[in-house]
Amino acid sequence: MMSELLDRLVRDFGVTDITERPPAITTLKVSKENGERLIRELRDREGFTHLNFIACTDWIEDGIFRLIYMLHNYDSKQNLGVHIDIKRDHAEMTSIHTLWAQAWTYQRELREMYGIHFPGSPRLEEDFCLEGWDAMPPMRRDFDTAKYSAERFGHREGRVSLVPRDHMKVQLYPNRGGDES
Amino acid sequence: MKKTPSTLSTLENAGLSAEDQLLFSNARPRPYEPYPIKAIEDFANWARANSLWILAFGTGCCSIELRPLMTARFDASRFGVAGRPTPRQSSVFIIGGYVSVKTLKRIVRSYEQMQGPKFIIALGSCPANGGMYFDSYNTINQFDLYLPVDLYVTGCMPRPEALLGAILELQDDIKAGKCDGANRYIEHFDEYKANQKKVIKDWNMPDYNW
Amino acid sequence: MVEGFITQVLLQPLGIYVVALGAGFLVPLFDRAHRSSAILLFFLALAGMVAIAGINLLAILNGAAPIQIETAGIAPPFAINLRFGLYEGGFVLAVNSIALLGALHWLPSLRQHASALLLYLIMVMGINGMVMTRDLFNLFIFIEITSIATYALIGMERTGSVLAAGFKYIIATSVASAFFLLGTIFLYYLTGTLNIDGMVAQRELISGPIGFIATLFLLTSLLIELKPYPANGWGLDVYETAPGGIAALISVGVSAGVFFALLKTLPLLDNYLSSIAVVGGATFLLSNLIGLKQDNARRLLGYSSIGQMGLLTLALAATVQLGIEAQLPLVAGGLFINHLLAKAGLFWLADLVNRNSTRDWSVLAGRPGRLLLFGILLSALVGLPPFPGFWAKWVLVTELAAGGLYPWITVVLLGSLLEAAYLFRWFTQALQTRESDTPDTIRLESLLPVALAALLLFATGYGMAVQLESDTLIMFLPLLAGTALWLLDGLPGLLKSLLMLVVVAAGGAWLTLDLEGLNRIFGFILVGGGVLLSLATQYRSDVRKGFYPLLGILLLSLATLLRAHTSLEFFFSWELMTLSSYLLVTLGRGGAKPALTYLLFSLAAAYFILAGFALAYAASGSLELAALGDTGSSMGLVFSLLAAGFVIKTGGLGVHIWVPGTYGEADDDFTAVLSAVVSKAAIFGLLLVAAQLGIRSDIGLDPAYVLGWIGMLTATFGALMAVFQEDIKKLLAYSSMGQLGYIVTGIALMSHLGWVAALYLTVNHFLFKGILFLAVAGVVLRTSERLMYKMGGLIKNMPFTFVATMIAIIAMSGVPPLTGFGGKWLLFNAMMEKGWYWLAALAFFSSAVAFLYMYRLLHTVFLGQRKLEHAQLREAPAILLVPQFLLIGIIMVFSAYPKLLLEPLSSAISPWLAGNLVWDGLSLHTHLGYWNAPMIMGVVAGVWMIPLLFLLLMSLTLKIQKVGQFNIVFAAERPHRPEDTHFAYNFFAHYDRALGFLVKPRATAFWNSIVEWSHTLAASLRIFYNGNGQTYALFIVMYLVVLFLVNGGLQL
Amino acid sequence: MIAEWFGRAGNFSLTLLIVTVYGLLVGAFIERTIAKVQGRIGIPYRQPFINILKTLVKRTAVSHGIMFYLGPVFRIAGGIGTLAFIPVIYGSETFANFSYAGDLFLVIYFMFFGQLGMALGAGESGHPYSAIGIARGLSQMTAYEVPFALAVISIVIQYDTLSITEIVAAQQGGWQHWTLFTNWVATLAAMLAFLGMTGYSPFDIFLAPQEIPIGPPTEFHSAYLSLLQTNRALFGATKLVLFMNLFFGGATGWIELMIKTLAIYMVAVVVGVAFPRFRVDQSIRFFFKIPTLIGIISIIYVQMMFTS
Repeated sequence: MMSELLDRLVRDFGVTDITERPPAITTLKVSKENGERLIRELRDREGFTHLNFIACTDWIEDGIFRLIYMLHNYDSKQNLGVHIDIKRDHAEMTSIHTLWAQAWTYQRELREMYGIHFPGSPRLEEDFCLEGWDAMPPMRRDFDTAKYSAERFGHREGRVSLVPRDHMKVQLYPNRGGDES
Repeated sequence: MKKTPSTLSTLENAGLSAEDQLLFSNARPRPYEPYPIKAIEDFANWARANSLWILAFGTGCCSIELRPLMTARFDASRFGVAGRPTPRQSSVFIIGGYVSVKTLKRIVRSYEQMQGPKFIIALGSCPANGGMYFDSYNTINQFDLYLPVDLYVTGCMPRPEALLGAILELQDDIKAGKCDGANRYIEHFDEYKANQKKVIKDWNMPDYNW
Repeated sequence: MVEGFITQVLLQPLGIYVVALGAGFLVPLFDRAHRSSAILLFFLALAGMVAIAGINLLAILNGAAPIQIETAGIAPPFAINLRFGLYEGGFVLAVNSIALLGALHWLPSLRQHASALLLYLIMVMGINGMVMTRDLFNLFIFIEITSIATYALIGMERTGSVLAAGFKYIIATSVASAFFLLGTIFLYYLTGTLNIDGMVAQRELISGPIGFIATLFLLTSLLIELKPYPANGWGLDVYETAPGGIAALISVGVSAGVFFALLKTLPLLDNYLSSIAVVGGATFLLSNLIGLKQDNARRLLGYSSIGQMGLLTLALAATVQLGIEAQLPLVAGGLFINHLLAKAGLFWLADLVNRNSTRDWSVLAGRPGRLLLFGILLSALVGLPPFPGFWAKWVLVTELAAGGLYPWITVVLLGSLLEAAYLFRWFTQALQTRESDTPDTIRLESLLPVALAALLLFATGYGMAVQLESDTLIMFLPLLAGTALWLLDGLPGLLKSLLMLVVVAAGGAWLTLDLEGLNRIFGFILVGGGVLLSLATQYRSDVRKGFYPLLGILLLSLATLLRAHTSLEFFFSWELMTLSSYLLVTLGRGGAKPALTYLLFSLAAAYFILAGFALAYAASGSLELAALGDTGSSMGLVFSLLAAGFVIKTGGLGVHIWVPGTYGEADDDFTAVLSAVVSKAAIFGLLLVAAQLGIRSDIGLDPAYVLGWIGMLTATFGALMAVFQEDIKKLLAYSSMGQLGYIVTGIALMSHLGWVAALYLTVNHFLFKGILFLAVAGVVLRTSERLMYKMGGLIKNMPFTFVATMIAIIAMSGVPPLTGFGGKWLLFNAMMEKGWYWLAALAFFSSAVAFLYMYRLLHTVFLGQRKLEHAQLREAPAILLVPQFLLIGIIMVFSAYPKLLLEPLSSAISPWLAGNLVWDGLSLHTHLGYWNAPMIMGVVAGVWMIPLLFLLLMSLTLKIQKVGQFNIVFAAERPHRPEDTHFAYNFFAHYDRALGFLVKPRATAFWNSIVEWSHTLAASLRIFYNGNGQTYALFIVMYLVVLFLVNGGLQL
Repeated sequence: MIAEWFGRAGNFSLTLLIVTVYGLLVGAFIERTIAKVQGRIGIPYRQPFINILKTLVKRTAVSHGIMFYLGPVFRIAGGIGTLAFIPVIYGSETFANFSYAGDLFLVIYFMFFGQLGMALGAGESGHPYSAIGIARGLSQMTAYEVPFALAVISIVIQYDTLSITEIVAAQQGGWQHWTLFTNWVATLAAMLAFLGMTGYSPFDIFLAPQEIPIGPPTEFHSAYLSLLQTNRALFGATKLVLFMNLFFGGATGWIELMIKTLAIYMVAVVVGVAFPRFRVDQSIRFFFKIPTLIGIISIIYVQMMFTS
């Protein structure tokens, strides 16, 4: 059943990197151009009527964002993760809010956190979680959160950071100079 | 008592649209004086100390430690502690753990709506120095930059016993007349406000939420 | 010689023929010379005919003997003779006058067709002949002359529909004529004479099969000419298509001739009186029913004409049946004159407006003069005072009751109501301005005949009033004052209103200050209160055309209502009040439609009252109101009828659906008068009836208990419905309905305490509802809104209005120490004393429910969040506030010293219900409890002041900051906009979930279905009118057959 | 005259003081009792007094307008006034208060005085939750008013008077003369209505602390709140006294009064801890079913039993 479907997807959409992940999750990868078409096909023909979530991973080394559309089929209880890679320097993807009305909420979040653009998605530019954010999207890996925090929120004088392991050694075995043996 | 540094008698409320300015008060808060007679002030402080109404606003994960406080094991009601659902009627604000920027805005608003004398207990490490969120892009690291704190309770998280101890200590401080956070806030109002506005970027409320 | 000719011939009734024929002969000759000279001659002739009729009638009225004219100098039966008596004179004068006015109206058309002048003269002469001749065959000839002239006149406009209608007309009248001729022949065979008097003298000869057939033919012929239902399709077509001038003359003139023929042959037809009555009654009722479906103006008038002729026929038959021919001039004459003038006027007006669909009459909207004429004519037709129809219907109904012909009373009143429904629906359509309307092009001078008809209606109405009543001047005083004010309507608004106030105050004082007891108390409320509230009408600066005269009429008619000694006086004032308040409601912004509902319910109420008075007259033989109690066995019925009428007017449950629309859409300041003052007239009526009837015998008791339940259910459901209103005025309207319910229950208690409670509540309701409606008027003025959720926070802008509203609401709610508590306390005590426990429990519930809407009103309008656009509103104008605060002053005085109010109330009631209030100092005691109002006031003031002082003291040490409306704890957020922060819309949603099922609009659905059924019934009754001349002829023949069968033709 | 008035006012002040203090103590007692049931120690007896004191010595306050300011004044005036019109101790001239100014009917209607004034004050605060709370409270009030009215009518028929003093007088001479035993149906109906009147669970939706932060008084604080807190104790005790007078034989001394009112209060408390909260429409429907039916039966019952 599933393999037939996957065969057909390979044939029609050129999907690659099919991976089975228990329990009942299959992921596959598809090009950005075929992405929206594939998802529509899965929803309309193959019974994947439920959108679990849209997520994103920043593969900064590869210069891509990987979008993950997790779909669910109520009949076969199958989950299908559609991976779509988009370029970091041109972070844009077709909006799927026409397929699932709730998708625009995820897309708003992705816009805010990663700066990915979804043309046509409603209320995309509105603040989602951060109010009045004025810096680089914080979930991009090239965003230096510690630096940002130090600049914006300051640093409490006298605060020290300890390595828990070393600290606890000293705490627990003060007589042995922190040597646990 | 120091006078407020600014000579302006009203607030600018620059964050509000012209329409909204009509709807919010733009009065500048004024510090209050203690009762002229010491005995009365002491008596009043005794009453304040023995009737601590906590604003039921759990701002972070340490707020989970507030709940056991009222149960049979700790029973804070012995000491006149009670929860209140509205800041208007509360006198103690317990900052329950880390404070995100977004929450800070609500905390400021609620704090300003409380009627003085009012007290803040900051719970956990995060309000004190950022705690485990010291490098987070959206949690503040030093709460007392933004609002006056009367008492810090450290720990991650502090146990209810610690909180109970803090309450007792707060009571002592109040009785001793040492808790004047509300007045401190007003005296250094412009500094506090500047700090708040530095982190809260969408300032769409009046400068002082009466 | 010439002089002799003039006095001996020309000025004699015969002169009418001479003039008509002479002019008819000369007109074509003159026309050859000059068209204008012919027209001049034509008018001279018509004027001459009017003059001759007038002079001769005057002589007869002055005591001269009826004039018998013998043609050729030979006495009957050998020659034709004419008679000119009182009846003939009246009819001839009326018809000729209408003919003259009609000619004036028709002048533009007459200029086109010279032959029309001739035909017109002949037609009028024919009608004159039909009236005057005493010879049966001659009558036939005149009928034929008239018919042919009519046909020719109809045919002047050579359009297809007119010709078709004319053809049907000639067929129908020919068949009828044939019947007439047959009847005449048989009668001649039996009696050997053609003279009617001769036949009457030998009445006994007209018997047996031939006599039966003879009279049957005669009767059928005459009835057909009167266009009875259903054999009248041909007549309707003529009315619809004929030119207005002609239609008017057919409707009133020709029908009058035929009617007179029926009148004079009636002695021959005395076997058929019942049939005639049935034909008349059925025609009246059914024509008016079918009229409901009609939206063609002329055809509508046709239905009305036919209906009116049916009513006349019924009145004639019934009068003769009852043997009260002496009343004939009043009944038949009154109805006839009324119909004649009003209908002719309406036909002319229809001709001038020249819009077929009644909907298109909206071209009249905003033209007060034309609307006034239109309204006068319609009111006359419906039988509203002071027009002749009113008096005639009064006499007819009372006499029918006296004769025990109760079913006919139902027919007359129901038919009248139906007629009012479609006529005033038409008026309503005329009132509503529409975008698409082009202004009408009626020239002012062309309205002259219509205006003359209207004036004549007033004059004849007054004439009839003089015949029936001694106190006419007082009864007409409101109208006179109204007319005077109307003439000054061009003055600036302020001056007009002051003038009106002066007139009403002076007139009202003169009328009511010498009254005693109950009437005096109501005098204070109705007249004094009315003037006080009318003071506020000055707050509007616009012109308000017609408002002040009508308000003057309304208030003065309330004063005359209080003065009424006889049921006729009472009913006259009552109807005048109904009419004037209806017209005032129509002046409101969206008032036209609700006003129609108001009028129809008011008329229904009035007809119940009329029926009740008629029955009382029948039982006691007296019109005195004081004699209502002498009605013996019919007392229960009289009480029920009258009470039903008054309860409708208070807006009792089930018949309340007029209340919200009327109060909602009337002018804001007038609503105050309507609710606080006018509604009390019904309370007065109810008290009057209860005083006269309810307590004299046990028979009053059962209806009283029912009345008590009606009142309390009204109170409960009124309150419940008020809870769910979004419209501030509708909320108050339902509140009024509910509060009046308590008063009705108080009256129904029929005990001293109950009545004190009722009167106390009445005074209180006047006080607080006056304040509330005036306050609302101020709010609506400033905000231009009526939906409460669109307001909010207005206390900041209108503090005085808020205070007034709050005090009024406390006074309404029954919370001590203000007046409301006294009312509730008295009522509760009275109910417990009487043992009406269930009602008492219901009263508790409804007064608790009332809290809901009272708070809602205060909160959603004055408290909560103010809208941005209302930030700059100013306080209501001072002239609105002054009466409010005067009323508040009265409330305060009565709250602290209710004894001031209760003692006069108690002593006013004592003559009717013995007993008095037990006072112990300032404390009032009843069997159950006690009430010391001054002390309560003192204690409340004390316990209120102490915490206030304490709080003020504490405030000294506090820093109290005045904050903005958005400075609220909003769950750590900020409010977004006042609109979504103000909790106001659907305020009691949860209450709706729990109890909303109780207030589904069942009454509205019921009345809507009544309307729908009537329309369906009307539609099914119309199937006879298929427009086919053959069918119509067949109906006429079948009519004969039916009459034959019904009157026992088979037993011969 | 003036002296007499001052004397009466003085007497009443004494009553007021006793009843208020008693009301506060009862509140603490109930709190402590509940705490004991939950295995806690609970608040000290002085806690209600300290709370009032604390709100009183607050140093800042805001005002939303004149009605907002007057709302608590109306509220406590309603409480004091209601007490003023009730004779508290039977047979005592001193504690008869101003009950000769008006009868039972006056008391029932005067209860609305404070509610109406408070509702206006809360309304002017502009807080939507206040309005929601009031809408709920008023709606519920119309519902419990029905069984209460029926019960009152029933006892008015029974004793043939509206005077509270006379009603109490008729119940003297032993417990078997109490309305509770002579007309238990009416008492039952009234006690069901009482549950609604006290505003305890399950009929506390109009306060609903978690949902609409305590409803009507949500904006009140500082000195305003101290008045409201005082009134809560006072008005609660007043209602208990009224019920005691009408249905439980009144009291001839303060001890008897305290025992009886506490017992009455316990009914509401026991029901309150045992049942969860009703929605408004549910509570309205509830009152219109069984309690109303019982009320109706009580009138039929009393007519059969006491009128010949």
